[in-house]
Amino acid sequence: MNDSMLTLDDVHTHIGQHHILQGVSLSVNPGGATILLGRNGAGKSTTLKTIMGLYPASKGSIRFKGEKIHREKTHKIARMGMGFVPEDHAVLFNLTVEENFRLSMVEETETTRQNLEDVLELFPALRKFWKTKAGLLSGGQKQMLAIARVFVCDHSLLLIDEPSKGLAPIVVDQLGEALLRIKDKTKVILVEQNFNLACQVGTDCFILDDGQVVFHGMIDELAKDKPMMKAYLGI
Amino acid sequence: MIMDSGMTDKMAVNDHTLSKENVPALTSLDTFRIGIVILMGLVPFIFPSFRVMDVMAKIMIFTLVVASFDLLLGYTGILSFAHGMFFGIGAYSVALILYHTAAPAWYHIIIAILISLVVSIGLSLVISFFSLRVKAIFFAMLTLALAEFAHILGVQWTSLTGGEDGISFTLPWIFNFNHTFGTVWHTQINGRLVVYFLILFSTLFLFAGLVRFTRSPVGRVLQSIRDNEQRAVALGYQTFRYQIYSIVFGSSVASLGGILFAMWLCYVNPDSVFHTAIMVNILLMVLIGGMGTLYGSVIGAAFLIITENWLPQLLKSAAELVPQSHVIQVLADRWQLYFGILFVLVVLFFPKGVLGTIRAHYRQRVIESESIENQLK
Amino acid sequence: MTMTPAIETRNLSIQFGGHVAVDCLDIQVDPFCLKSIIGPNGAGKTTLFNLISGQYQPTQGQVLFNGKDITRMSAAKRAQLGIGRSFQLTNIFSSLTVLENVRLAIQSRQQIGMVFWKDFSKYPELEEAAYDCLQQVRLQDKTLHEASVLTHGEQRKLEIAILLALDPSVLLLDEPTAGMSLEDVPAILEIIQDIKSQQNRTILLVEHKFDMIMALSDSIAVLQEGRIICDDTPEAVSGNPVVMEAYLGGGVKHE
Amino acid sequence: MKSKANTMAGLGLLLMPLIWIDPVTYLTLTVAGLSLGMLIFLIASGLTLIFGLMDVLNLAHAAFFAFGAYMGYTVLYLFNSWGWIEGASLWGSLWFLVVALGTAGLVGALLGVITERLVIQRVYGDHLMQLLVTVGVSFVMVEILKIIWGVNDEVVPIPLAFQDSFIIYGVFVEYFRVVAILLGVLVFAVLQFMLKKTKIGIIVRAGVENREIVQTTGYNINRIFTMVFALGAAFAAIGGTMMAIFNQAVDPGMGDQFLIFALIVVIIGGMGSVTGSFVGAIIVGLSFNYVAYLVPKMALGVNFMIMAIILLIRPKGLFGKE
Repeated sequence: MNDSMLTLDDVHTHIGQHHILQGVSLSVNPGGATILLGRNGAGKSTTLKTIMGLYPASKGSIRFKGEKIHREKTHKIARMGMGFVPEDHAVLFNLTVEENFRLSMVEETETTRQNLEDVLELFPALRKFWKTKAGLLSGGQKQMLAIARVFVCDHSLLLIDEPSKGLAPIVVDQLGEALLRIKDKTKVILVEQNFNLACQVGTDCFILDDGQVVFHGMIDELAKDKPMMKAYLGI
Repeated sequence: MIMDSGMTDKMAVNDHTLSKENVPALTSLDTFRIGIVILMGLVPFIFPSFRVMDVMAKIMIFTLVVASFDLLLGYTGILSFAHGMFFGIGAYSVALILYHTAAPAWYHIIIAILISLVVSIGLSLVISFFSLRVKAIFFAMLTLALAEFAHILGVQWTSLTGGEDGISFTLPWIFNFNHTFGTVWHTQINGRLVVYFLILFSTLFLFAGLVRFTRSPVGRVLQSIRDNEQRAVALGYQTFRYQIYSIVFGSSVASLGGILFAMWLCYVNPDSVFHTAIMVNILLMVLIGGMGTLYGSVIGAAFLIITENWLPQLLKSAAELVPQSHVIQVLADRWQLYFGILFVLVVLFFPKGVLGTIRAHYRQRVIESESIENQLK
Repeated sequence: MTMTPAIETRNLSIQFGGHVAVDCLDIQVDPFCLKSIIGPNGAGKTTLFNLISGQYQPTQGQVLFNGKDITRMSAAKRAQLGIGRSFQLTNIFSSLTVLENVRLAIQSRQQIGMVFWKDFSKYPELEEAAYDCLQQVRLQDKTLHEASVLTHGEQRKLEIAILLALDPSVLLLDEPTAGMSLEDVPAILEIIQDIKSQQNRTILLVEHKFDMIMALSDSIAVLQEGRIICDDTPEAVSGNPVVMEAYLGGGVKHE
Repeated sequence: MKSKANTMAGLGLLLMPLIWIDPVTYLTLTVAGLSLGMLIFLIASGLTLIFGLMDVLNLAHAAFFAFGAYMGYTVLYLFNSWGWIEGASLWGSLWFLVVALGTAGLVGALLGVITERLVIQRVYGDHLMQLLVTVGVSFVMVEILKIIWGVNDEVVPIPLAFQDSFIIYGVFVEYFRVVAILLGVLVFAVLQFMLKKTKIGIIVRAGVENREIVQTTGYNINRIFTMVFALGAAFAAIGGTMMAIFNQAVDPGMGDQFLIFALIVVIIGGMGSVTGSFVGAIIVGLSFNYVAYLVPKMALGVNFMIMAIILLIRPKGLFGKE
């Protein structure tokens, strides 16, 4: 498939002595949100980090917009238009909210400034803490900032790792809305344990198990496939 | 048995009743330790050369100083560059008292010990209060500045310290090197030999004290503070107090080591006891032996002091093999360069040191055998 | 009859910069009860815990423990009095063995932390007690492992074992199931249930899993923007529309 | 209100030596003290920069300083051997100084790049390892320095024009002191600009905390870290050359001797604060000169006392945060 935005072909990743990804192949098309599902330790986060170049792929190839990126440095991949939100409140605790945003604007232009206004519209709480160190924010506010800061730049692909973790239901709803809005503009790959949220924003989905893709299909199809859900997701 | 928490824990867990009743038998490692001590005692009788005795005495003294430093660095996680300064304080207090008294007697040594202890305890308390509460890195900086200051003071306060020329003095009483008591085994028993045995027994006693300290409940708390201070506080430990304990105790032992050092050489000068190079040597010894092992200090001290005595000559004779090369000559002269490079390499690639690496390996095996046991169950 | 609350705060406030994280908060926790605290992120739940356990000093107000004012007491002193807490992000001695982690807690409780002349192996009873605590959280097979090699779920269990070892009369549990995979959650639930059924400890719990809170709690306090907007029985709270709006955002989703 | 009171107290302390010293001598000492302070600031600035941004306490700083001093010495020695130094005019001398400083700065930066790539890069985030490894690096560098230049003191040839002075209101002011003060202020301004007006400060502080985020945002954090470290090393080397000219001599142990000043300055000013170092350096420079005039033996001791007093009042230093 030449029109696919991102293609992983038989990707293997080792962390230390552990063979985490054991031949992941998947490809995603532009538009919409793709969800990665699977048990703890199935290799979802590792997949995202391997795409981003944070872990070297020991075998296989990754193509992004037709270019091979599995040997590229992380910052180069990022500059190609890929954004990443790691799990666990990935903000810079010692920087203020403002500095967190400034950091994410690699180039400060009219567009990024406009984007920032839009994002603050979406997460008004962040404006309130503009000069506060991010470390002093509550867990949920940190998570909001972590996601908001990547929205500032115009990425063509966003990788988001478990954004709903540790968030109160009302905040998860807010997050879902934000994701719905962003996915019109930007392709999103989302790792998510919260199946409700996944269904709400997702179009298609992959299930990973033991470092391999075991299912690919539309998310509403999966929701009907009870045995599959039971076997791989424990729901 | 290696002083290894893993092993003791295992006994306690699997065998509560047994470990209580069992009188611990001598293991091979205990025998090894006793053997080393006996060997150290016999050295003067086996090797008549002063050179060997000198190396042995220095190894013992530095073992003590390095072990006391390990208490701070390895067990408490505090890097104090003033440790060498405390060593110097001990050395200078005995030297100054014996030098400035007209007719020194045995009790002058006791006075020197008391003075150095008072100064060390006072000073280490002051340093702790000033800097412990802020940040570990701050502590390192402050102690470094203080150590430099002590060195400058030693050089510039000539009326007291004799400046860079240093002080030589004679020991009183049975420690006087001219004292002889007769011959045993073709070896003359003289004052120097008495000092040698004083060093041996003091080192043994103080080292045992350090071991006991680290194995006591306090020692255990220190390790927990090093690992995660916030958690230790949440458990109800007043961490500040524990750190002060450790610093005061470690510094005092270092100053006692300084006293032994001065008594062995009967000479001190600022460069030999206050210079940063001493501190770098102590650091290297701790690292080579293994931080947080205590016994590693023996390995580190022995390695460095033996090399220091032997490397310069080796390099010189190697340089002579390549005639007329100025560069090689100079490279051979600067033998300390190789210590420095070794130092960096050890920190980067061998941070656990000799004993630390052995123990980690050993612990891994214990865990593996345990998990096999669990699987069999 | 009125009981002295195990934990009480009066008019408690704290500010960070210009932001009031906890705002004139009064809460009472009856002895031997389990009270849950819920509320949206940023409502001040963790901050409240930090104020009770002594990590933070309030800008105004009081914290009382069994009727005694402990507002100016250090965190270490409060732990010795019997207020034990777990942390939102796992907080253990990662380079020490599992057993040693718990043993240190028991040593603190027995006040022999200042002994430096006796070998620690002279206290086998400490290790036995530690072993018992580990058994309670079902970690007895991992005693010799370095805590850092445990899985996330096991580390949370170890954290609870450490807490039990302190034998506190008040337990502050800050999201004990945070970051846990779904299959590990029931085990933690069971452990908390165990502790509760012994009827000798007061428990304060912060948690997001609504089902779990409903099942465990004697009462629930709802926090919003540093204030308590409701403090009642689980049934009353789940029937309160204001709470549901603030916390669950309208439609209640039971998973 | 409080800061006003502090300023007044500071001014009062500044003028206090006038009780014992006559005004003209006082002014002379003040100018000398300011220039010494600026020299010390040059040494401390690199240390502060590397610590404040990268959270690395670089104890090899003294070695960069000493290397810089020897590089400056070498350049001036060469110029002198070609006979350029002796009769040089003030402007000519300035050019020689610029060349010497430039060479020292370049060599310092190069050494910084090498050290960062080979050693420091492996120990980010671990304070203890950083302290240990930089002590080792310092030791190695001083030994290499001894191999290249020998172990003895060397005399630095100084352009005569620098020793000339002009007189204002009866106060003798040497040209070199003016140069030192201007250079110190310039470095201070450059640092302030870099930290306040560019994003480098944010990026590096962020990188210290979480490399992954900074990389995935699109910055080449490794290169930026190397550059900042090299800049700190270059400042140290420039400070070294200035100090070599000021003392008219170099010796292999000079790094350690001046490190103590830099440490005191950083502790007084607050760790990681450039403004703090600037103020701290002025305090140290002035007090050192006043006291050296009144009670020569007490000069260094007084700096220690000032440090102790400031630590008692403000444990984090004058401008320290958290």
